Amino acid sequence: MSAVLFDVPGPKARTRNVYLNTVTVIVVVGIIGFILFRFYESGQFTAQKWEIFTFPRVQEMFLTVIGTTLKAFAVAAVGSLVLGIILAFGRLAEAKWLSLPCYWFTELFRAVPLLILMMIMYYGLPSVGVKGITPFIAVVVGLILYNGSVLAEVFRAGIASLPKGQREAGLAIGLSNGQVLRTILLPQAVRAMLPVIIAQLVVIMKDTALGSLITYNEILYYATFLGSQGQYGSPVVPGLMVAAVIYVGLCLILSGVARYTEFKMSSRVKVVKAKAGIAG
Amino acid sequence: MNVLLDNSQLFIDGFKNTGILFIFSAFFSLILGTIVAGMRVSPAPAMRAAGTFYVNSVRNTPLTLILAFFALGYPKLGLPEISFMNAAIVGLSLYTATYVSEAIRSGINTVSVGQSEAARAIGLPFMQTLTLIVLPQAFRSVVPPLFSVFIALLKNTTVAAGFSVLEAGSIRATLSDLGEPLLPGLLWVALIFVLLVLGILSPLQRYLEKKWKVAR
Amino acid sequence: MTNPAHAPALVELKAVNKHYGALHVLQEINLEVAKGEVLVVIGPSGSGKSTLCRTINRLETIDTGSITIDGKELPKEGKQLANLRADVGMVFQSFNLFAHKTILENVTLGPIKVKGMSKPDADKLALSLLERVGVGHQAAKLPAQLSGGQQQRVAIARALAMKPKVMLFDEPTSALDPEMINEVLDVMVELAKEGMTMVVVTHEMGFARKAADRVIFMADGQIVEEATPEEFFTNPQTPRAKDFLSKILTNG
Amino acid sequence: MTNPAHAPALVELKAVNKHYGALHVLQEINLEVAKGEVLVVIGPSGSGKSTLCRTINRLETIDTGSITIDGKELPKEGKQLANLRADVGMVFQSFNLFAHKTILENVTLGPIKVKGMSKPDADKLALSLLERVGVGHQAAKLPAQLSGGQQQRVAIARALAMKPKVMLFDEPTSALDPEMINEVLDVMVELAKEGMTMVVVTHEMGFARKAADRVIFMADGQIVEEATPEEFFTNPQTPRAKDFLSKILTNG
Amino acid sequence: GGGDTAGGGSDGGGGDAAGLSFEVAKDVALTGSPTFDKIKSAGKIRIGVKEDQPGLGFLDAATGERSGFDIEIARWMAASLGVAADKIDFKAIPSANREAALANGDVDLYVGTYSINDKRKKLVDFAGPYFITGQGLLVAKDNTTITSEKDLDGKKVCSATGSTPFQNIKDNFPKADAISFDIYTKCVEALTSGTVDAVTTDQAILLGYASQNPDKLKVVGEPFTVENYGVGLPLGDTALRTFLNTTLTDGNATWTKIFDATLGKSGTKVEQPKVDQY
Ligand SMILES: Nc1ncnc2c1ncn2[C@@H]1O[C@H](COP(=O)(O)OP(=O)(O)OP(=O)(O)O)[C@@H](O)[C@H]1O
Ligand SMILES: Nc1ncnc2c1ncn2[C@@H]1O[C@H](COP(=O)(O)OP(=O)(O)OP(=O)(O)O)[C@@H](O)[C@H]1O
Ligand SMILES: [Mg+2]
Ligand SMILES: [Mg+2]
Repeated sequence: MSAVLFDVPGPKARTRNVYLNTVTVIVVVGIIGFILFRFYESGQFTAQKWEIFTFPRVQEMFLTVIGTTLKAFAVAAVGSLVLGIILAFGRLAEAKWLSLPCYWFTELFRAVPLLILMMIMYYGLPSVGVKGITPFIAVVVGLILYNGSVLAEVFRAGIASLPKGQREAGLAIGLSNGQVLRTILLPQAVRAMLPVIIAQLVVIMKDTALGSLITYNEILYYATFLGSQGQYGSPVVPGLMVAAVIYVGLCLILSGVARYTEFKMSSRVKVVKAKAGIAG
Repeated sequence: MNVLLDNSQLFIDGFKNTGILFIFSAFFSLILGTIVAGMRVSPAPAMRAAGTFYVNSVRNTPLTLILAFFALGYPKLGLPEISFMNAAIVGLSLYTATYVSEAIRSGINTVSVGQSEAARAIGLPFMQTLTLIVLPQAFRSVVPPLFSVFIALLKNTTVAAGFSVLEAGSIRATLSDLGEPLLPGLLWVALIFVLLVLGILSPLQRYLEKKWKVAR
Repeated sequence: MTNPAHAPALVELKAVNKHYGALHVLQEINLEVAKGEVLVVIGPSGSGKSTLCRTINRLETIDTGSITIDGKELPKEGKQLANLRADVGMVFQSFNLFAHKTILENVTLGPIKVKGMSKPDADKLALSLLERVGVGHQAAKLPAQLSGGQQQRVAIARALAMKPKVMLFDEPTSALDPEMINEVLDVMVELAKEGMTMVVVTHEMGFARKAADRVIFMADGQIVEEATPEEFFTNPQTPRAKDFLSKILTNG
Repeated sequence: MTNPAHAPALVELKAVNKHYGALHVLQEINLEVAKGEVLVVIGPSGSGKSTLCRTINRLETIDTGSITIDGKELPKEGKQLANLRADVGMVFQSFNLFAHKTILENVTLGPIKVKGMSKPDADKLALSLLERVGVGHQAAKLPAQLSGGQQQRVAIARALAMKPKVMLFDEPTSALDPEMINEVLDVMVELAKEGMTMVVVTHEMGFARKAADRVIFMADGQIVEEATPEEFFTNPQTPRAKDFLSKILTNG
Repeated sequence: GGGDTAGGGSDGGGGDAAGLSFEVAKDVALTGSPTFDKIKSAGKIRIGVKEDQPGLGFLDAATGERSGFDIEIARWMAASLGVAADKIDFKAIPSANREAALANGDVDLYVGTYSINDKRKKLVDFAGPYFITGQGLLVAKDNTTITSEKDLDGKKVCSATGSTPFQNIKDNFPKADAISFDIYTKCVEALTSGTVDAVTTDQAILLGYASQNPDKLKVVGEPFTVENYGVGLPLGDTALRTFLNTTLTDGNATWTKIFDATLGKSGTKVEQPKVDQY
């Protein structure tokens, strides 16, 4: 990775690295230690503030709100991928009447803050008489419009980054433009862009937390609610800590699953190799 | 139009604070992000690990939560008191710095290995290889993604609305209390963001991108 | 222009012009390729060889003039254009195998999707073609697992699977390691012997001498010279051709 | 191993071994290059030619064995390593000119930053070198504005500007269009005549015949054969060399 | 729209924290009220409440019990309509969504520190008022510098973003430093960690917080505005409004019982306000 920059370290460089390593470890441990110590000093780790997390009802509720977060994530993720592919195809179309609106659509929805988009859905539309906009709908539609536009750009860039020859080779054997796009370009673009797509999925997961600001009852909303529990010492900071751990955990699991898929895809090469070994 | 004109002071104050949040956060995240990027390409494994840990943990945490920590957790650290505006700036900077560092790091990686090998082959030591050859070229491929990061930052400032910074994102709450029509109000907010992004930042990004593409 | 094979023209370019902005890449090109003829196109970099090749299956459009294949004008778009392209095989300098599909899938894709062939039939056809170009036992691998020479031979098989009337080769060996060039040229010589109509952009004199019926030399978008390989290499007529040959013949 | 030039060895590799994971890319390599000698390295793709070349200025480290230049062991790092590298010029297959600097700046960078030469002196030196490789009038352009052949000649000038004791060339012409190969080879032949010590990885027989003192043939990380160019090309000893030569010599 | 209950769906109705029970009316005769017709055919009532305001509308996260003055008022109203306590679906609705929730029919009634004002009267109807309060101040127990709204100069005063009390501070106390969070809980948290000097909103709400944490917090001064809490109902359902107003007017004893069992525990004595049949 950093082979771009560095020579293989010699003995002196190795000594210097040991020194740098030590300093880094001391600084990092120092910072984390200080934060934990101060939280401890200011009573954030008292039994009273953490007692609430021991109640089965609270634990169940955490499972429930993880569920609502995942529900919003799953629907938004699928919706964004679908919208992204449709918009990307639209933008790549030769017909201007199709590609231009798709272009403006993606530009527009990437320019509006997601929170404002959710507010327009949730507060704005009902104020002019649109009925049935639940927080779930506002969160999911907002996420889809925004991330679909972002993913459209990702797919388009992925297709554009493929060697020109791939498209030409497809055309040269008589495939139509649409066939080339579907069977040759898109599968390769998805593969090439998989890390970016995964990063965007993690963004969707994180952005479900914006739902808490428009009263969607997800993890952060519930964690904040627990802060109102005065009889348990108003555990605001502990609530945030628990929420942070859950979010980081969910995002890491998501990245892990995605990496596994990526590995599976690339290990197709190995499977193929093995098969070829038997055949040849 | 009425909502905008009747509440012009509200919109002006809101977007002024959005601007302050944006400019300071952009500045600090650029500095911090560069340092973290440096750590992540450093030859010392612990520095790389620390940089990676920071980026991975912060990038996987919702911004809303990070800002909440700064508004509510920071006062418990016993450090000098800071205003909520500054707390929001710190939170936004820490969050955005992870994206800045990734943009810079991937920019460094776009410079072909051959460039630094050629530099080393004529006898340039590490620092000069970095400063004379790699960074100047990396910079060109860093600027476009960096702009995207800053566009995201501009939009992310709205999240600070929940944390005692009266910026564009909090205009809704005030309008709502004033009994003003909400949809037009929100659409105005959206429109102003669209103008800021599509009217200023994106063209600037395209301009720089083009300028440096030619120079290459 | 003369047509040494005296057979009816399969590919015919008449007064073809093409610009890239101010650059006049193809200037009044007239060219006929007879059925079964092997034409080698030679010339310095940027002279328009690739462009010429690519106009013949309309990967590039032309500004004026006409191009006909088997007497029919090139269709402008849609299904007809796709069908025309299926009739014109093309082999690229950079192989361009579909990176996400196996060797076998690369070859069967066209027959299945374009000709509507059944999968078993397509597999049989593909395997026989892969066998013919000498990579039959690699059918299950992905392109990246093959050497450049093998990839290029697969690309030839892929084009042949469409049963094309004419094959275009754009510098098919110039991206290859030297020791792999001949394995590709051998396949091409074989093809030429079997009577395939071929247009080949190449600097490989060995191939031209062995297989070409005619050589054309291009410079600055024009066909400057046209001759049999023997004539051309031993006795070029124009100064430009002489200069070019002197540059490429002294090495090796 | 014999040293046909019988001069004191400028570059000396003793029992050099290198692995990439399980792959043993360099196996017990012993090699001497005398002052003023021109050594051509030849061999199939993946045989370790580039790796050999790159170990000589420590762009790659070695596992065991020793490499000395002018009698001094290769330094491990730091200033000494940088100085050693300034003494060993290197020319890459892909030119690797600094894309953001002008041709002149590409050449003057080393003399100014490494040797501490003044800018006017460096400019003068650079211009004379650029003149010598035939691109003097391009000094103000950026690399992307030059043809491949011109870029590679600038890369040679850049290496020469450091007044190296030995020059390494790793397939310097294999990324070039055929008509540009000779303009680069001519510069290299010139250099050889002037007595530069050179290690050249190449498949250009013309150059080897004209300029090489000695040819080594590598396969699978070993030096399999070693001879004068005449001996090697007309009468290779090992079956591997014979096979390899038969593959690359029939074309062209 | 409307948020689901943070404390665990809508099963919180069974709990009876304050130990109160209301006589469930039988054979309620109420015609011309579409809301009531809906309640009757569904066999249950949906009531929007707050759940993060101790003493008023509060949900105990550990037990799932709802408690507070507003909650009891809601149960009383339900009982008067013939709906038993276990047939009440409580839904937590934040302030910003109250009008929409009533307009969309997500809830039948809303009982949660809902101030009656002309602006809102255009969007919803109000029964009541059932309680009168006004803007007050919550400060740290050991704070001696702030005793009333006159001491706010240069002080950090926290309230909910965009709320009326917040606007009031900004407009009428320009020398005070107005701070805002999306919810009061965060303001109270900032107060206990000393980041702000005072929290301001309806005194009834502040009393709830003070009673939850009497060692650290206290309410100071007198209310300096007037807020009338009403029961929100869908706009135009005059029959229901009249019915609930009658219940309130006739039920002074019940009202007093509710007050004594909730807000009155702190010792304050307040009279039931007269309903305003506008
Ligand atoms: N898409 C394009 N847009 C603009 N100019 C182009 C384009 N494609 C090719 N050209 C220019 O047209 C000229 C002819 O290109 P072409 O690729 O046909 O040459 P060629 O003879 O095949 O050269 P080579 O041997 O390098 O492949 C060149 O100057 C090239 O730069
Ligand atoms: N950084 C690396 N990591 C792992 N394997 C490598 C690395 N560099 C080279 N190799 C492998 O080492 C072997 C020798 O490579 P090398 O580049 O020296 O061969 P070469 O003789 O120069 O071949 P070519 O003619 O293709 O340039 C090859 O099998 C190559 O794949
Ligand atoms: Mg070409
Ligand atoms: Mg090599």
